[in-house]
Amino acid sequence: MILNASGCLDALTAPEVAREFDAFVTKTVTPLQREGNAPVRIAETDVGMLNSIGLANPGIDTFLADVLPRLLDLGPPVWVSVGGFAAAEYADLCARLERTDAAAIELNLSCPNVAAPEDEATAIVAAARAATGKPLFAKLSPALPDLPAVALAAAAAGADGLALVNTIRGLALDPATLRPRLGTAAGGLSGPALRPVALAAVHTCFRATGLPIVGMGGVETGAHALELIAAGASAVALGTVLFADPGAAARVREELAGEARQRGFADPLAARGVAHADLDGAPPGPVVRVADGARKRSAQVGLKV
Amino acid sequence: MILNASGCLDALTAPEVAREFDAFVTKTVTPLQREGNAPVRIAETDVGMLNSIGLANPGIDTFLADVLPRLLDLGPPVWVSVGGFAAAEYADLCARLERTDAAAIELNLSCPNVAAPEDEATAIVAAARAATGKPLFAKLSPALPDLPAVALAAAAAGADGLALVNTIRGLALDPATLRPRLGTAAGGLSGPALRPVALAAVHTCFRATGLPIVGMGGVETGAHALELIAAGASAVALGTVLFADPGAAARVREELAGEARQRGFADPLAARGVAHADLDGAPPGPVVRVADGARKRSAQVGLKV
Amino acid sequence: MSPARLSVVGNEAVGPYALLRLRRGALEPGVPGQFFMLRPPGRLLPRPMSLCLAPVGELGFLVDPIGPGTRALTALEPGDEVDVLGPLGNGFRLDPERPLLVGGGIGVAPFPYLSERLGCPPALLGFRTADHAEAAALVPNAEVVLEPTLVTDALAPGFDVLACGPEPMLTAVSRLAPGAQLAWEAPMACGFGACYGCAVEVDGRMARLCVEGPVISARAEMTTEGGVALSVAACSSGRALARRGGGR
Amino acid sequence: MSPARLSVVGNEAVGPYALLRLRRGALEPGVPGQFFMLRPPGRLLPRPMSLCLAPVGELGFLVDPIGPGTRALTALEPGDEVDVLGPLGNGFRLDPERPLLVGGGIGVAPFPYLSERLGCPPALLGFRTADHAEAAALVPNAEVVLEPTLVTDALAPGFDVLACGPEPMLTAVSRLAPGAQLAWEAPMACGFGACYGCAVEVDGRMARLCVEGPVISARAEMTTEGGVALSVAACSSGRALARRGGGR
Ligand SMILES: Cc1cc2nc3c(=O)[nH]c(=O)nc-3n(C[C@H](O)[C@H](O)[C@H](O)COP(=O)(O)OP(=O)(O)OC[C@H]3O[C@@H](n4cnc5c(N)ncnc54)[C@H](O)[C@@H]3O)c2cc1C
Ligand SMILES: Cc1cc2nc3c(=O)[nH]c(=O)nc-3n(C[C@H](O)[C@H](O)[C@H](O)COP(=O)(O)OP(=O)(O)OC[C@H]3O[C@@H](n4cnc5c(N)ncnc54)[C@H](O)[C@@H]3O)c2cc1C
Ligand SMILES: Cc1cc2nc3c(=O)[nH]c(=O)nc-3n(C[C@H](O)[C@H](O)[C@H](O)COP(=O)(O)O)c2cc1C
Ligand SMILES: Cc1cc2nc3c(=O)[nH]c(=O)nc-3n(C[C@H](O)[C@H](O)[C@H](O)COP(=O)(O)O)c2cc1C
Ligand code: FES
Ligand code: FES
Repeated sequence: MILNASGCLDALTAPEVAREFDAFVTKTVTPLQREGNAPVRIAETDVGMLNSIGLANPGIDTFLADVLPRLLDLGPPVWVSVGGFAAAEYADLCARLERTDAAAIELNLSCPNVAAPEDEATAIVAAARAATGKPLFAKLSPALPDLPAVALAAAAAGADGLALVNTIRGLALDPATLRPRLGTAAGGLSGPALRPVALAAVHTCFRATGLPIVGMGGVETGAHALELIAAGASAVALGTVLFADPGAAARVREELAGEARQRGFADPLAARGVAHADLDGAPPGPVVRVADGARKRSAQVGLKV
Repeated sequence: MILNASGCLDALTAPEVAREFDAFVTKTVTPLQREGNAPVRIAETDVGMLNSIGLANPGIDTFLADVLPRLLDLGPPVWVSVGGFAAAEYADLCARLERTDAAAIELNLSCPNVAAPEDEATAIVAAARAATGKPLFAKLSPALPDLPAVALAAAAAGADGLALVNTIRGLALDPATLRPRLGTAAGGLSGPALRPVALAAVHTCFRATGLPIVGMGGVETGAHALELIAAGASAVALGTVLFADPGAAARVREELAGEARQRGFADPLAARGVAHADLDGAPPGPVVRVADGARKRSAQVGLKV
Repeated sequence: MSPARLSVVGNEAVGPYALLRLRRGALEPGVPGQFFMLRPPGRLLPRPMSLCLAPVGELGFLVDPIGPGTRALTALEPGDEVDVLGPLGNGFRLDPERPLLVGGGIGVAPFPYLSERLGCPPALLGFRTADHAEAAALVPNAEVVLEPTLVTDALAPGFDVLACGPEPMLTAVSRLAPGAQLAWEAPMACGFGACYGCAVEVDGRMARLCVEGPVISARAEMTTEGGVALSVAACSSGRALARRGGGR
Repeated sequence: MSPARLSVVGNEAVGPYALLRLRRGALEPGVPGQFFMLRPPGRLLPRPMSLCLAPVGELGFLVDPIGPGTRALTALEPGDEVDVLGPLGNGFRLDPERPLLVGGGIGVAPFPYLSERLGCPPALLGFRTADHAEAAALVPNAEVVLEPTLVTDALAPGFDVLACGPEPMLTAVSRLAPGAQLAWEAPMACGFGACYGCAVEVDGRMARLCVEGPVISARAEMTTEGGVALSVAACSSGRALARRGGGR
């Protein structure tokens, strides 16, 4: 199953690109409209790209009235990414989405403002869980001192799955002036540099929670996608690669099937978690028991536990 | 001023390499001897290298008896990196170093085991500060939700400077078997992928604390070093690059001088912090006042505030 | 929507610039002022380039090597391949009665194709040096000024101006020729509305230049990065856009 | 201590391997069994390679293209340049009375130079296929066995064995020839003791193979990655080392 990464595709300006995905994830929607950050907002470095878009979005009211209906018309299931600054905001956003045909909700938890990310994750996911019966995916930053603890906290609070990873903080200077290239100075680093980071995050969170995971971070090829699946992902999302290759979904899907076949897997998902199995064939370590609700809701959106 | 990154050079097996540095930083020393992790311990990826050395070191007793005297004989000032699992261990290590000729102590705070890194940093740095009058550098991981807060906590607790950054968690799979290449599965990612991450960390911590910073992360050239200095570093450390080019210290020093000259700076350190200045010539934002003690002790090891 | 892999037919120096000619394949040249995303070998992101020339079977781009991406494009050799997506964005309206092309530096890039489609109208081109001015040879009917003279010093009234160039030039042109069509620039990661990276501030709101531009004929309150607010002609879509400040 | 930039003289296929010949420059060939760090173009880390041949003015390496680094080395062309550091580590002792070279696969790499320095002693070489066995042509006096026959099936007693090959082979050889000198392998980032990446477990302690090896003639309790403990001959330095498990 191949999704786009939140914020890396506008299905309304490029519907033919969006239709190549098994599900389409929206850019993060916040309670109020946000213009985003002042330019410059993007810069390429030798190892990835930086962005400081700043969660530009029309706000939940306009999103529900104008955007979501048109997205739903496109065909693929729509996952709505939501973000806020407090648990109550997330709860409110989820409540507003409850009566829509959104297939799932991704909680963008990647910019926590507090010192105890576990507590923050618990509060937000629990509030969102109380507000919706839809499948809930917690999207986490990999830049946490104890990522699996946060993933476990999200699972315990009722997340049905995880989306890993969001960008990490980076900065680039103009080589001539030595001033930051982005208007905000630092921004989010995505692309190739994230690849090993994403693999580590998926690997450790799969082991810790057993939850279905949407893996992302620097995926450019079917081989990259297969590695995330081997580490524990049930689905893979494409972000930065879409900017260079808007047709990447179809290409990666085909490459992924070939890479899996070549290694003797009946289909790509048969490779899920094999990175945890001993080479001599012993099964992977203790598999965490996933709650029935999470199991059921994940299955709704086609993700197996 | 160019140092080696802790753990990236053994001055005893390569003394001629060590002598090219302005100061030599030891691999992290712990209270007890550590054999390190089971092989495989290193793997190259497309964006950097992973290591899971596991702080292999002879322990403080053997270090003080056998290693440090020979390191001091080499010539350059010796900075000792110390690591432990509790504030009391750091305090003890610092107390043991107090009567030696070590020039400075780097507190490797990069593997905090608790959920509140600010509290942890405060406790460790305060304990170390009470135990030693030597210049104290706090080495931080960039993978913290609020890095400047941790840097500020370290400064408030008595750190004289910062060492930024340590590795971030990454994982690589063998493409054929899809099993982790490192014996420990995940490891620390260093090299090119860290470059934008290190720049962001140095930039934000310089702004937050005003402390002298030893910048590191993916430095391969004089241009990379100059960028770290522009972001706020007073010294630059070389890590992964040494494996491919043990002569990098002399090369980077020369390139750095050239890059600075080319941009009109009298010397490389004249570029310190220029990334914070407006292009129209307005001075950088409010400079934080650095405590007199920190100022004095940093000057001892040649780092200007 | 996948980029086409086009092969390089030629890549020749034009002053400090390079004229990169690609076999067109199945791609349409589009309207002058539209752009293509070209992915330089070894780089993560593609780079926006205005179509410069559209000889039969080819697409020609004039590239100013100012950074890693454009340098990699100027280093391409015949036989090499490059991924190209386009045409993208909104080009110039081709209905002006008394067209005058006004451009500066690499801003002349879209003019050869534009001039051809408009029947070789007069052009007024400004360059930093005589070497840069070699690019003027690609534009028929061109009058060239060199710094310190600016195109705005030589701009006669009474024309329908179509302009492309550095931001300060566009800003000055829009003051003198309020109905001008202006082709702006902004850093772009995708070129098709996906990344929101090319957003510029217009009337206090952010708009994506790749979707609503790059050509705008506007009269709106436009704020540039430097914070200078100015009034330019109202565009067909009722908005105006500013490209990022700094200029090259 | 900086790597020397050496230019490629030739790079020819030898079965599935490539014989990479570099102009020697100021580098010494060192003792057979020592190694050099070669930095493949485009890769971050250098790769350890045993010296295979040392014709006048040249250094020759036999490269098995098993991953990105070795593939990049086999793709080098005459005139290309490559950064080389060495010789590094400890090579074979050259004082055995009845030397026999025992090797398998790419493990034969150090033998041509070793054979030359020892006056062409007999060699027993094992390969997976006849194609791989083409490398045997580089070793004088060689007897070749192909899988399923193993070198240990053909190993006669009474020789001073110098061996290099995959870990299972070395382990088996050390059982049959307790005095053997064995050249082990481990992934290496630096090759000069800086990274502690090449550490292997010996007698319950970790030792750096690049500093204390790669050639060891040992009798000690050695634990391989797989946890198999075995007893091998005591080495001059009184220790034994195991290279990482898996094998290729
Ligand atoms: C619609 C459009 C059409 C264009 N047409 C052409 C063309 O025909 N020929 C041509 O040579 N160039 C054209 N450009 C500009 C070109 O895309 C950039 O110069 C290029 O992307 C820079 O990439 P780089 O890697 O070489 O340099 P970078 O390293 O990306 O940039 C070098 C310096 O230029 C600045 N910069 C980068 N991109 C831009 C930009 N778009 N606007 C202003 N400053 C920027 C950077 O901040 C940096 O300081 C066009 C841009 C747009 C948006
Ligand atoms: C002292 C020494 C001398 C050597 N001499 C030669 C030589 O003369 N010719 C030659 O072809 N090779 C030699 N090797 C092995 C060679 O260095 C590795 O094959 C090479 O580093 C692999 O790099 P790569 O990027 O091609 O593959 P990688 O992607 O690094 O590795 C491909 C696969 O091989 C495994 N691997 C990598 N390095 C090693 C290793 N050192 N031991 C066991 N498995 C490994 C990896 O885990 C992976 O599964 C030597 C190694 C050592 C330590
Ligand atoms: C331009 C851009 C905008 C993004 N916007 C969002 C966003 O609104 N919400 C979110 O959760 N992640 C956002 N992300 C992060 C991506 O969804 C993804 O987690 C990250 O880019 C890693 O994947 P990649 O390396 O494949 O790009 C954005 C990334 C980019 C590059
Ligand atoms: C092999 C290896 C071992 C390291 N060991 C230590 C260590 O013992 N203590 C420490 O503080 N950092 C250690 N580091 C981190 C480096 O000091 C440095 O922070 C990091 O590698 C980033 O710099 P680089 O990208 O230039 O390598 C190690 C890094 C590597 C690659
Ligand atoms: S360049 Fe991506 S939205 Fe315009
Ligand atoms: S390879 Fe680095 S210590 Fe041996």
